[in-house]
This record gives sequence, structure tokens and C-alpha cells, in this order.
Amino acid sequence: MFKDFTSEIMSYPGGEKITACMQCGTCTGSCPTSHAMQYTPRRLISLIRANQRDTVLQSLDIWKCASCYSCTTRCPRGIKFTDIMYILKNLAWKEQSKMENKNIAGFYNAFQGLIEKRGRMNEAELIMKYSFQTNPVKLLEFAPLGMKMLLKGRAAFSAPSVRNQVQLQKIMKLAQERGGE
Amino acid sequence: MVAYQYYPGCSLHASARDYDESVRGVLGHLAIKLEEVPDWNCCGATITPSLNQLQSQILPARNLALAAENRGDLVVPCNACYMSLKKVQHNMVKYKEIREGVIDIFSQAGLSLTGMPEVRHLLEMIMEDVGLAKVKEMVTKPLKDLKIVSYSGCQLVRPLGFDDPEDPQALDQLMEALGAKVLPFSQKSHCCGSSLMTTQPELAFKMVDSILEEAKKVGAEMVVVTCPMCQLNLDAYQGQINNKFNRTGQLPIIYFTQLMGLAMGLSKSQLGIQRGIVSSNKALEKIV
Amino acid sequence: MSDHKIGVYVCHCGSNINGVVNCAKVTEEIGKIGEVVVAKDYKYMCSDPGQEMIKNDIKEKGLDRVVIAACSPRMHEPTFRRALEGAGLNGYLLEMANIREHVSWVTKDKEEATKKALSLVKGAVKRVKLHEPIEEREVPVTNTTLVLGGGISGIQAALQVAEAGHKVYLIEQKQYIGGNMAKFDKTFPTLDCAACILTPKMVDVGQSPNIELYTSSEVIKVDGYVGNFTVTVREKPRYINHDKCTGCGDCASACIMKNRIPHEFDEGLSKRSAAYIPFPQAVPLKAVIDDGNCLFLTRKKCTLACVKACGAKAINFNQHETIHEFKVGSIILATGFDLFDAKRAPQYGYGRYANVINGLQFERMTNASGPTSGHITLADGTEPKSVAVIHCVGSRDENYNKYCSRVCCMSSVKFAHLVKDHCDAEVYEFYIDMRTFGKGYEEFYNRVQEEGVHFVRGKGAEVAQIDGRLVVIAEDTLLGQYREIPVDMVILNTALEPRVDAEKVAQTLGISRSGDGFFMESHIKLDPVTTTTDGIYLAGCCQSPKDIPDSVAQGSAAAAQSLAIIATGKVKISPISASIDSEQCAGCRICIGLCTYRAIKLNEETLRAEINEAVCKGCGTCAAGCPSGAIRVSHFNDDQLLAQIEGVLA
Amino acid sequence: MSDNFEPKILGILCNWCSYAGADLAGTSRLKYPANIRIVKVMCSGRVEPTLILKAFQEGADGVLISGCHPGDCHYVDGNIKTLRRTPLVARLLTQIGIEPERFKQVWVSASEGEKFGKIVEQMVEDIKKVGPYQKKMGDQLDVVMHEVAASAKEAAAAEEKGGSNCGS
Repeated sequence: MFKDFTSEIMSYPGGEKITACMQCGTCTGSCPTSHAMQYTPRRLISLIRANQRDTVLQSLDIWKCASCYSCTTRCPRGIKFTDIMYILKNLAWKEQSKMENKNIAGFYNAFQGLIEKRGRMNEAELIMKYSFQTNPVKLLEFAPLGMKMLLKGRAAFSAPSVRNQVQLQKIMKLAQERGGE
Repeated sequence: MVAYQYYPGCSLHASARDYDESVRGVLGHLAIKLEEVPDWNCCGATITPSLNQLQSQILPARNLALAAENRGDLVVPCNACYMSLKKVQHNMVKYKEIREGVIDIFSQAGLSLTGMPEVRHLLEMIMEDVGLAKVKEMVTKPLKDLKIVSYSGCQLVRPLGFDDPEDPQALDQLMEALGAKVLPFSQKSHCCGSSLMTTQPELAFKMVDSILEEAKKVGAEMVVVTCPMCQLNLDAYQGQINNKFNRTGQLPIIYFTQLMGLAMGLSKSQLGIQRGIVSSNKALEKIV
Repeated sequence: MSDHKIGVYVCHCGSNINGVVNCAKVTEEIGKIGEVVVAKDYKYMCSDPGQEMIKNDIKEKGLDRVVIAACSPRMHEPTFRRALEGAGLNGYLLEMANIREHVSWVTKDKEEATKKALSLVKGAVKRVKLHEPIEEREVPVTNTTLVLGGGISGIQAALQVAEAGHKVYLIEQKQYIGGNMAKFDKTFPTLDCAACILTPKMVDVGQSPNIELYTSSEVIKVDGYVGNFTVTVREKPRYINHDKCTGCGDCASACIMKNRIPHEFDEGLSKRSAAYIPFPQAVPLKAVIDDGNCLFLTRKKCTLACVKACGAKAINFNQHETIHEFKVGSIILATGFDLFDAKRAPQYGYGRYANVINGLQFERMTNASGPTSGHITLADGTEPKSVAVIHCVGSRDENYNKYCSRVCCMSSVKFAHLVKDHCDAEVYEFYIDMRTFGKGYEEFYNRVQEEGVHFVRGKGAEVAQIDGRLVVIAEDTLLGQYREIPVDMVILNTALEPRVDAEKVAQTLGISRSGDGFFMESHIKLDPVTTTTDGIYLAGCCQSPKDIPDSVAQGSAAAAQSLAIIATGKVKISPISASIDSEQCAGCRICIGLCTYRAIKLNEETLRAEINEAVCKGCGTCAAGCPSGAIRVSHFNDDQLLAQIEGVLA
Repeated sequence: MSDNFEPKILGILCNWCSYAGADLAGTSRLKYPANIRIVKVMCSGRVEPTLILKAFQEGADGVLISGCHPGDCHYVDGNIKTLRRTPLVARLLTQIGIEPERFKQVWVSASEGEKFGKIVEQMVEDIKKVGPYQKKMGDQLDVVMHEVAASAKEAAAAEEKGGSNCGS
């Protein structure tokens, strides 16, 4: 359907300007997690433009973006790299649902599951779900913090939900069917 | 009484209950009425956009649709919710396919998008609508000698925020109006790591550590925040981070509304101040 | 209607037009119109053979009207007018159809382009039938020149015109000439000291009998046209009598504001008095009193120590601004640039961290007569052991200026060399691309590489202060790694920007600016010195960022333009002007109010309006407003325009 | 209306800014719809209602007038006179049944090639929505043209006179 990976990225909102990259590295220098990346943001753009779709989508680096938008505001060529990271994550999620990193997959699954079910999220339930999906032993790690939060009245165990769950679930489902990207 | 619509977001009903308490306390004190958007849903934060773009438009758009049924600007206290809502609004104006996609899906679920309210962060509303002059007028207990750094975080100022994305000024000005001593702080709009705290804590720990260490170095007694995510990461994980990097000293992380409330003479309990994991009692000794 | 013999010529412009527009078809179609006796298409109509072909047809076939479908008339209308005249036909019996800029270059679909081209040519044919022969007016030229801006390019232009024996008025906004170059220390690539090569030129300006120098002055009004401008200049008071002041500086030493005002010439790195000498080599070497900071002028409260100290009795607080009016034949604009304010990019810490400085501050620091006597020092007075130079701050960046500022790569390399030379610190250059394109430039870059400078290919993203030390954060893109490099000093090589008053100057002079805000040249390649207004020329950085060699070259080029006008002694001015048919004029006076140039007056005897054609500029606004249709604009009269409209829409 | 309706637009551009701006669109090789036919005048202040009416009479579906930005006029303030005249012309056109989409007055500087292309693009799109211009008044337009033009001139002139006093 697409001539190459670059045109695929360009077809999504936010991906339009990727060809304008001049490889200056401002994105990497502005990124608080690029120090831990195998492929820095600038290199990811290079890889996209070199049509190395699998390398990019399989890379754990795209899941290291914290969405702080520092790269986006500083990019001298107006590339919305945070949005590009979202596009890459969408594609990776859709095509490689069995992600190797259990923590990431587990957390995202838990969060999304909560939203799709209830329309609202609370950290306590999220952490429980997440731990069960990944490694129940984790609950022990979170326990001391959970206790503190509970004591401070900052943990709500009664599950909050939107009232019109039917409506919410319907629009989320329609979006899932349509979009998926 | 001026009325606004209020989108608290999930955290303010759970882990950031103290923020919600102080927002309601302070705005009530300023005679500003908040009407919570009926049956609002989660904005999707940074998670839904990572998985499904259309869903990430749908979630905030439903809130905008619900809010559009009433009058008044939509006030949002959480940086992440603010950015999500504002971005979807921006996208719906800019991208025809997104706008039409959302409207079509809504129509199948009996939702209509009659308009979109102006989305504003709580801090933005206070700075622009209440104004520093009014704030100063309301201060009864100036936060004299309280040394703070203001930490705006990222999504308040980027990419569609209302303040300078590199060197935000609003929070500094507001804190000065309360009488606090605002210290120079280079980490003002650096990132707290958001959800990386759960998925890849080794990355987020480092980010929070550099924020806290810089704050300690400049001599801050407190870090003032505008976002429940920032608060949680800086406050709740501070013990673990201190252990990991062998740091000493603890810094209370306080919401700007809590300090506003204190300066305006509201009680600590009314503002949820006791809910901080790192206690702020010592730092607040001299003013309360 | 009389029968005309019209020749239509369709230019291919190589493949520029013919690649999109089917020129043969346009020619064929247009040839079917009755009065078109010749219709031809040709590869390059503007070439000699092309022009010859037109001339021959005029002579042999007796053409009395010519239509040329080619590029924009802004490009070649004068060329073809000359061709017509060469064949004995009045140049205004020509009409051009713009089928390149307005058709082939902007249209994707070939068929549509051909259709559009044909309709434009038809409009031209209809219009040209109604053309009348008109004569260009020639007016004598005032043999003086006004140069606006006393930086290196303005100085160069002024000296050259003066040396040719003609009068120059040199107007400078600051209190001294020399511009930014006067602040520099060494210049690339030869490392000549800027003062050594600039000072003699400044002195020449001061001594030239043909140059009248006005400092602290600005142009507030320009009237007239090429060859005959009247320029009004406002000279601000300096509160110093120039005839008496010896430039000794005693007033500065005595001033009670001594060492209290940041010195602009030193880019804020030193402090001056309210009465001061701008810099030791200043031309004119006269004291200045800064009315924004002088206690006497601002608050009327001062012991007037300066007056007591001045042996020459040169201080005069009663000076007022003076208005001068000059008649000049041409104007050379050389107003220079402003440096990008690095505070607009807070991520680099300028204004927040003491040891983050900009390029001009570094120039002052290395200058032997500068604030640190040529020593590179940190805020605490010590020498840096490591220095970073960040390129492209405010340049090549959509958030600020999209363009490349052109001089920064070379000046950054020069900075590195100077650091090595002065204190042998480690130097890190953070660059996106190295652009060292001039004569001797690449060689200089190579030499500095050999001096052991570290070149890091990656734009500096941020300057942080960690543990009291500056840290430059960037990706080393050749390594593909995020790096934090600690240094003692950071030099931000900031963009060259249009001057803050560029818009005002453009409006005062009636010239255009390009998208980047710099003054616009008439043709970016072939006419980079002329503006779109005849008789106003550009030199130096007011047109675009330039280094010294290019600024000097353009200064000379502008001088040559000005001298060319003087040498001919007369200029042709557009013959397009309005006239009033007194039979039709109702004497309503509406046109009088519409004319900005006050070219229309009511004849008190006949009670009809009359136009002074020498003053009229031919805009046609009066014609558009005349209720009785009595005003006719030559070459743009109603009939011609209506015919053209009819033609292009047919 | 038919789907393949391609409106014909007449553009009257001033020599100094807008014509040069349209040239820049060309030298920058920007692509825009071929629906516009450009006629040059020295100043947008030269544009009188007759020219606009003539265009509609000759089958134009829209007319675009463009001059220098206020403050940048080569003739100091010719474009200000255009600006004052525009609402009047627009009103006149509405009165004789010409939809507002069909008449546009804009500022394009010599450096705004991209803007010029966008304006043309937008105008073509807008006019496509209202469809081809059909002479609502049939032959009457021809008859009234001169009359209307003359009275419009008068009114415009009067407005200018008034305008210079009240600064409207």
C-alpha cells in the first residue's frame, strides 16, 4: 500500500515532515532517555528513511519515549517526533502484539483494559492488574508504597467507572475496528 | 460567581485526592464555581495514544463533547489531561479525517459534538482570569522565607502549552505573589518520567533524581508542582530513589494550589497537605 | 477598428515553458486571429537570434504591434522593448504574456497549462491593438549619493563614490562609523586584525572632502524618484560641540556615572560613563552624552563634573535635534544586521549562566583594546580550560530563522583558533554541517582541525549547569551517541537577523523585504544589488547575511550602480502617467484628494483639474476614482484593460 | 452543478508586490490551480468597479484583487484607497446578485509566493461550492454596468473623502 516506510509514516497525522530531517541530533540531545537507547531519535528517523521497518518496530527504544515533547518543540525543522514515536508504537503494538518486554506490554494492556472496561483508571487497580499480568511477585515490591498511599488516603480501591459504560465501550470498539493505527 | 467546567481527571479522584481538595478549597475561597463535567472519562494519558491513535482521539473528544453541553471554559488541573484534551482539539481543527472520523463514530453511539469548549490548565486560568493582583490581595499569610523551586513539568508547557516551553514563568510569578522565595531552577520543564516509572523505572528514577538533586542544590525547601503525575513520581518514589542513588535529605512535593490555600489562610487539612508521602510539616513550620 | 499587423512570438524558454505548455499549439491557435500576421514559436526568444527574428519581421512584414509570450515582463520587458526600438517601432507597442512564472512553472497539467497560456496570449493580442506609442521621459540626475549605514559595506560604497569625485552623504544611526566590524578582533581566513584593515578606511571617510558624515542620524523621509530624490535626515543631539571637542575623554573620567552603564560597544562586558568616547579608534573621535543615562538630562540633577573637566568647553546641553534635507541621485542602503538575542532560546542558558556568551562578546574579549585587554576570561577572572562553540543558534531553525547565517561556521572556526592561540584550552565545536565555501576558507578549517580542535557533528541541544560546571548536551551524530560534555565557557554563535527597524526603513524608502525580513533585491542572481525601486541599491548584510569580503564586494557594486547613473547624467523614467480630458472634467476635485503626490491641482480659471505629469507617478488611483471618467492613464487606460480582460476570459 | 466545473477567475494584481508575489510562486515552482488569469495594473488603487463588472460580464466566475500590504504600497497609500473601496464594491456586487465568494480582495507581498498560491487554491475551492456564475440579470448586467460603475465611483469617491476625515 505504501511505497516505503517513510511514506507510511508521512500518511499519519504528525508524521508529515519526516523528510525535512537534517540529522542535526537536536532531538537526541533534548531527549531525557536517549542516553539509554540503542537507536537514538535521530537514528530512528534515519532508519525510517532507509526503509528499515522491522528494525525500527522491533526496537525497544520506541517504548522509552516519555512523551515530554522536548524534541518536538526544539526540532529546527518542525518535525513532530513525539507524534512519530506514537505512530511507531501504534504500528508495533498492532503488528507484534507479543512484545518481548513483558513489563511494557503488561502495563499497557492493564491500562488499556481498564479504560476499555470502566472508562476511568485508578492507580491501585492498575498496579494490581499490571502485576498479575506480568509477575505477581511485583505486588510485593509495590506493597510498601501501596501501604503508604493507603494510609495517606490516596488509594481508592472502589473501582470508579463512567456511568454510560455502554456508550464508552461502543465508541472505543468502533475506534478499535476503524483505527488500529 | 464565575463558573467553569471542571475536568479533574482520574488521579484527582484517587492518588491525587489532595490536589482535588486544594483546588476546590482555593477556588471556593476565590468565589469561583467549578462544575464537574458530567460522566467524564479518562483522557488516555500517554498510554492510549501509544496503542491506538483513533481511540486516543475518541477518549478526550468524548469529554469535550460532554463539556460542550454546558457553558464556560474547561479547566483542567492535570498536565497530562490538559495536553491530551488540547491536542485532540487541535487535531480536530487541523485534520479533517480525524474530525470526520470522530464525528462519525460519535453519531453511531448517540453522541454529538456540538462545539468545543476552550481547554485551559488551572494555572493558566488563575494567571489570566484571576490575575496576580487579585491573588496578592487575597494573601493573608504570605509565605515569607519559604524557599521553593517551581516545577512546571513538560506537558503544561509543551507542545501546545501557554507558557514558555523552555523557561516557564507563570508558576514562578504566582509563587512570588504568594510571598515565597523562588529559587532559580534549570529543571523547571524537564520530564518526571511519567509512566516509565512503572514500565522502565531505571529510566524514570534517573530523571526524578536529577530534578530532586538540582532542587536540593539550589537550596529549595519544597518543590511546587502543577500535575498529579509529577507529584506522584517525585513524592512517592523519592524514598526508593534516595536509596538507589545514596542521596540524603527529603523534599516535600506540594501542589501550587496547596500553597495558595495556605497563603490565603485555609487550613492544612482542608488542603490535603497531610497526604504527602514526604511530610511538609517541617518546611511549613515557619508559615503555619 | 483599424487593421493592425500583429506579430506574436511564443518562447519555449528551453523546456521551461515548452516542457509544460504546448507552444506550437498556442502559436497555431493564435495565428488564426485575423490581425495576427506572424505567429512563431522559438527556443529562446530573448537570445540574439530570437530578437533578430522579431526585428526582421517588423521590418519585412511591417508589423506595427508585437506580443511576446515568455517569462515575466519583470524579467525581459526592457529587452524586448529595445528590440522593437531597434527595428524602429515604439517600445510600448509591445505586450508580454507571462506564460512561464504564471503558467508553466505553476501548473501541473499540460493541457490546462496550454489552455491558460493561450488565453493570456489572447488577452495580450486584444490589449496590444489599443497600445499607443509613448516616449520615455528623460530627467537629469543629481550627481550626489546618499549612503545609509556606516558599516564596512557603507564605508566601501561611500569611499568609492567619493574617490570618483562625487559628493556622498553618509548617514549613520550610531555615534560612530565602522559598524559591527569595528568590534571584531581578527578576521577569517587570513587573521588580519579587523582594526588594522578597517581603521584606515574609517579615517579616509573622516578626511574625504567629498563625504559629509552624519552620525547619530536617521532618514525620516524620502521623496522623489531615481536621479532626483529628496531625503530628510534627523540628526540627534550629542550635547557635544564637534568643532571644539578634541576627543580627549576627560569628560568621561569626570562623569559621576562612571563605570555604571553597560557599554554597548563592548557588548555589555564593560561599563562606561554617561559622557563617553565610543571607542578609542572611533570616527569621529568625539565624545557623546547618552541622554538616556545622563543625570542632568534625565533629572536635571548633577554636579556637571563633565562641564568642569572639559578644557575645550565643548559640552552644550542646549543642543537640539537638527533636520537636514539632501537632494541625491541615488541611495545606497547598507544598514547591516542585528545579532539574534540568545535569550530567545533559553535552553542555552544565555543570560542565566555567566560563562555563556555570544560571538560578538567573544570578539570583544579577544580584542586587545577590549574590556579584558584581549584575555579570554571567565566571570571569575580565570582562564577557561575548555570552551564549546555552538553553531546555528537561531539560524537554520524554523523556530527562529530558517536561513543559514552564512558566516557562523567560519567565525566559529576562527573562535576555536583564537582560543587555542590565547589560552590553549580544549575546544569543542558543535555543528550541523560545516560550510566553509569561500576563498581560503576550507584551508583555514583544515588548519584549525590540525590545531587539535574537537569537531562534534551534532547541534548543541542544551547547555546545563551540573555541579557548578557548564555542560553541553548534544548527540554526537557520527557516533550515534548522546553526549554530555563539560566545559568552562560556551560561545553561542548566533544568527544574523534583519535589523529591528528594517520594516520602518523599507516603508520610508518604499522598497520590499523578502520572507526572511531582509531587504529584497530585484533579482536574486542577476541583480542582487538593485531593489525593486530604481535608484535605491543594497549593500552588505541588510540584503542577507554576508561575511566581510562579500559585504565589501557588494558595497563596491552598489557604488558602481550609483556612479553609472551619475555618468549618464540622465535617467529614463516610466512614461506611465495620468492626464485629464478637460472637456470631460466636472471639476469635482475628488482626484485632488486621491493623489498622494499632490500632482493634481484645480485650475482656478477653468475650474478643471490639471495634472502635473512630471510629478505624477502613474499609479492610476485618480482614474479609478474619477466619476466622469475624465482621467486617462497612459498604457493602463480603461480600454486597454477592458480589452485584456475580455481576451483572457474568452 | 456538474462535478467538473472549473471556475474562471480574473486576478488583477499590482505591479510591485502582488504580481511579483505571483512571479515568486513561479520561480519557486509552487503548483496551484490553473483557473486564474492575471492582469497587471501599476497599483491596486487603479482597480475600478468597471473592471470587475467587465470580468463578470465576460464570463468570469470570480475576481481577485491583490495589492501590497498596508504600509508597503509603492505609491505610499494607493492600497489604502483600494481597501476603502472594497466593502463598497462587495456591497454593489451582492446587490446585483453576485455571491460574496466570487469577489476577494487580499494583500500579497513580493515575498509571499506561497500565500498567493494558497489564496488561488482556496478561492477555486470556494467558488466550486457556489457553482458557475450565471448572469442573474441577463443582458441587464450589460445595460446597468456603466450606470452602476459610474454611481459606484461616485460613492467610492465620496466615501474616500469622508474616510479621510473620519479615518474609517
